[in-house]
Amino acid sequence: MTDGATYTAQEIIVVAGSKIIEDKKIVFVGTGLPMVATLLAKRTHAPGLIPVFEAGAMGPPLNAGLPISVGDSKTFTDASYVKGLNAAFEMTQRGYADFGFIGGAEVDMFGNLNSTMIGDYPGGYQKPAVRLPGSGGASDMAASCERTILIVPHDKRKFKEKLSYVTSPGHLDGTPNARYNTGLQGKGPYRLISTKGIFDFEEKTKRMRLISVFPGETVESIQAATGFELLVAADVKLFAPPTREEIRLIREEIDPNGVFVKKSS
Amino acid sequence: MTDGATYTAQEIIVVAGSKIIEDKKIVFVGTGLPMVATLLAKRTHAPGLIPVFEAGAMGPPLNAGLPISVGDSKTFTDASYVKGLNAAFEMTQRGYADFGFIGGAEVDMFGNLNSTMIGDYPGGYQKPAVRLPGSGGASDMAASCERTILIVPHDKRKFKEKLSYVTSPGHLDGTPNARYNTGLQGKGPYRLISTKGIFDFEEKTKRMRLISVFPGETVESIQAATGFELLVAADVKLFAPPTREEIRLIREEIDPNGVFVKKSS
Amino acid sequence: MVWTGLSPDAAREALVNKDKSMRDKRMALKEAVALFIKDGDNIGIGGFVNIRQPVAITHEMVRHGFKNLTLSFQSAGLAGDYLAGAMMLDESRFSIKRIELAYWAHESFGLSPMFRYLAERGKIEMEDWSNYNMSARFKAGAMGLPFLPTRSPLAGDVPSSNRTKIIICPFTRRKIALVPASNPNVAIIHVTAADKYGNCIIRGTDATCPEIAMASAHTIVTCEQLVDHEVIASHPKDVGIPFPAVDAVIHVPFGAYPGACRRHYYFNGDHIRRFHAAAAPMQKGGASGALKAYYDEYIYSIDTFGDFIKKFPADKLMADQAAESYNCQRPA
Amino acid sequence: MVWTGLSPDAAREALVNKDKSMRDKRMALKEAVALFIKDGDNIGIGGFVNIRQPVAITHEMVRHGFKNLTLSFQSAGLAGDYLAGAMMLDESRFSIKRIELAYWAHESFGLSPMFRYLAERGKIEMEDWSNYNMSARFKAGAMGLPFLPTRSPLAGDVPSSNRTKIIICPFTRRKIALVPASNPNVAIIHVTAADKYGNCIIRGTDATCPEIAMASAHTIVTCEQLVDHEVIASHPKDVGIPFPAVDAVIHVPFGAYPGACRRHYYFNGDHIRRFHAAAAPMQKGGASGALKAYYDEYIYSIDTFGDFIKKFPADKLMADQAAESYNCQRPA
Repeated sequence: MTDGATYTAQEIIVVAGSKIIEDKKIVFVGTGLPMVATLLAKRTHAPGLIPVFEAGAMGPPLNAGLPISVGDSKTFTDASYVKGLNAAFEMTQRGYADFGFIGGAEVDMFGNLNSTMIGDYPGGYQKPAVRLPGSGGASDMAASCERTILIVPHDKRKFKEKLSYVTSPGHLDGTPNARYNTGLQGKGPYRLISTKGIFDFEEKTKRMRLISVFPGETVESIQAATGFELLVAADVKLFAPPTREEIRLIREEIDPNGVFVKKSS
Repeated sequence: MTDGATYTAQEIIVVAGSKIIEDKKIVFVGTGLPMVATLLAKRTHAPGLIPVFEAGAMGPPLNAGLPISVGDSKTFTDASYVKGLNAAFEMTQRGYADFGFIGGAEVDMFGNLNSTMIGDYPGGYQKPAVRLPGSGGASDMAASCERTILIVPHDKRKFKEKLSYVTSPGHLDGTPNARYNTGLQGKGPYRLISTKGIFDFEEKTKRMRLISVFPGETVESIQAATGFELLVAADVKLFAPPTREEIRLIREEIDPNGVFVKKSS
Repeated sequence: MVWTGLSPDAAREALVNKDKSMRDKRMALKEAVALFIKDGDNIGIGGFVNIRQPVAITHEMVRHGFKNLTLSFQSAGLAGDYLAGAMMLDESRFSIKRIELAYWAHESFGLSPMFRYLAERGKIEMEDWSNYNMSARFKAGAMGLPFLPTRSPLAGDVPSSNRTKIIICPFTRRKIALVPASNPNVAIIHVTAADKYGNCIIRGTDATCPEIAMASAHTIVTCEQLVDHEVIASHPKDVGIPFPAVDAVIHVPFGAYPGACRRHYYFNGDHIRRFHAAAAPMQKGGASGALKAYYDEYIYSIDTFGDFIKKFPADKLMADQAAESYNCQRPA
Repeated sequence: MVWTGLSPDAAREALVNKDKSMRDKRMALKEAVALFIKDGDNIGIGGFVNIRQPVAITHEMVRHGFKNLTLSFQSAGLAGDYLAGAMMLDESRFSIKRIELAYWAHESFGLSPMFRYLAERGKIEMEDWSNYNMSARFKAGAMGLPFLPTRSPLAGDVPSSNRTKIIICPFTRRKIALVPASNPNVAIIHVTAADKYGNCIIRGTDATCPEIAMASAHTIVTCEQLVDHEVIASHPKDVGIPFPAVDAVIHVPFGAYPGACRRHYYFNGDHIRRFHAAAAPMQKGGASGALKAYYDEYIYSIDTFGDFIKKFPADKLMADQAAESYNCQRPA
């Protein structure tokens, strides 16, 4: 590692996520690691980033620290605008969210996400093997943010050929204009960050494509942990490991209590 | 007159209007004489009346005096709820307005009102003989308040067989369930107050029916001033003239500057 | 099945016939729950995840006992958990027939063992929507409309899990979704402040509380602060829910606890975890003892929500207040 | 013709590509009008009748000169009058092609002679809607939707005067109206207070200003008070229009005068009547002299709206402020 920091899989996700966000853009922030990545971006290269949370806050400076919910009191203090859920989603539908930052339990090669159930849909819908929380706002963000950044821990059982249930639409079946033709807005999944690397979605096929490999992984090790065939960019990059300063910010300033970024023990 | 008050045609409209409103009901108040009638009702038999104005105020006590606009600052002070036009009309559409108090330039026997244009519709729509202000909120109130009270100065050219233009739907063509069948809500026109008397709309035909005659008028004089055949209730009443106290309230307390109730000179 | 609460026509009729006058609506929580909620009702739940959830009202509902409820909400945490836990313990005393939801879990506090228990055993009908779908459904109900159009999620499996209708927009010729209004029988809402008539001020997120209250046939409101009407009317633009939408007003400090309420208290995460720990054994197929003990101690053996709050040490309550006063600094 | 401003797809595209960052948007009114308004644009007009109309912006538009504008509003008074009066004087310098409206008059101050002049001579295309229709159209635009359903007016001649589509609701099987979104090219709005980024506080009625601002491709805001961001951010729930919806912020005290602005000034009825009296001869078929004299004195011969306000005696301005402070009593 460049300057010798040790870090966890969650920490490198946070660092990668923060780097993908651009400064001065409006970012619709989902719960969990996206919040940590957003704070890290705001404190490093993107001080002009404008966070939006689905419970209704727009543009809070987040000076009171890391929210533990997207409706947390910390998201409202000194915000520029505070309404409720309808207003947040209406703004997104209108085109105000440049980026949406969402997670899921399963992902397929077109960036569709499942956060509803594990089991057989529709046959087993009313008695799923595992019942997950449900869409929340994820499917709305996936439908209407201009570009989405997905976060899914890398695991063969999570990177699947076919999802149990499609909660949040990505590039759908990958056919040209698939999103537009179903009435969706926005360009859909832009990047996916896993615990092993960073992916984009190839222009023509809309298939997931490895563009950056985290330290310790290879194209082969990542394909081996993926339940479908990955595309691989011609110039796959080695992602630079987090710096000591990034790790310090995460551990000491942003999430000192390990609310979302678990302490390695 | 019972206690010897002299009064104008506008003043008896105001007194009649105030008496039709029931206490503790929500009244959607249109601009002009309805405002004066509402204030008179609130200061006499209906202190618990709840006024709503289309610009967005609900339930103001109106202690700062007569508003001269339905968006007047006086409607917001000490109100229970203040938003904008959408909220006021959404509440009405939902069923919150027990009464709506509206005016028009022309009326037909089914209580449809015109406040848009005099001329030939649709042929002359883009170049009307006389261009009136347009619907404003009147057609919305007519469509969605539970019951409406109409105010139209009595004149053969205003009480017409056929309107130039139907701005605010009343009982439409009077056929059974006409309002329901076009998608409207509410029971439609409940009373009409003119400068000559008070009318209801007969249950079966939905036609305008004289129920109360103002002092100095007769069934015949009113029919003579009406451009269609009136129904007449079996027990037409003689409307008691305004009392001195009612006239004093209007002239000295409610509209001392003659904003809506012109001073007789 | 199109309407699981009131149909739009029935919702209008109920409101037209309701006494909407400005009158004193204060009553005991026990009385409000008994008066306005019936078996089989569709209950609209206010708040968002564990923020300003109507926890006190759900405790009282559990003590009263109801059967075959439908619960409607966008994202719920504790309110759903308290009702579902009662069903886990004794379905003959308390039962949920159906849920219309976008999300039921606890963000950083994890999944809901109660939801998993009921769902994975097929004990409740589920209808999945998105947060915007449910919010728009309440909003349609509040606006007196039978539906609202939405552009999300439109694709994937959410629309086929529910009553969304996808049509061709007659103006753009593109596909658009129509979601049917939700007009619950009863809204249960906790707010920051209210007057005795039911005018409510909400600090922080409105969540979808105004929409749920305006959409429902009846609304029960608990409030952290009960203030004079004059105090509220001096800032009428702060009013989020107007009095004619409200049927009962009950002053219940800490009424969303152990969840959070802006300007008053932050989450008591320890107690949320303790409650979940009591339900976890049953979710994993084990015994009901821990959950029963929790309900006996915190709900069944006591009479009011005030008694529940008294079970917390004063210094813990003060610490949660202090945490919130750091989030949201303002002199008293 | 379906879309007279931006289509929903074009409105989204414009917003996606716009710089939405939090930056200083203060500029001169002259600069804002020249930068954001073009000939042929659809202009969304804020306020309601003579309350908080963007009078200063219309004066500057008249000085600049524009052709073939479409004006969209629910109920307008002075803003429409000032633009229409300029067209009455010289159509080659200023012209309105089309209006989409619910009401154009002055309540207790009577009809608009300017509107009658243009309408009765067939000089403008008219599309009549109701106040709720126009409000819902802006709201649809603000929500990113191509239409909203409404239940009014549904019958009578208003729906056939415009682009309303009446469909059978797929849920209730009853008729319901769909009104197409309005996404104007430019919103012109006067607010009570704003910060330099464009976060706006509106006292009294919001009218449909938030909806128009959120629906439009660009928004020009004038404000009675320009305040520090920290002052506004300390009460974020008071913000009616958030900064990304705003492109230009101009501090213009009395910017809605001789109309009214809550907490600042009440109507100057004398001046409204004087302005109308200047237009009345032309409406009745007479000469343009009085109207020309009015425009020369109050608009064309001066450079800024501040010069217009300076034409009123200080004691009259103070009297109109005092009248408003009686309507809305509060210590400074």
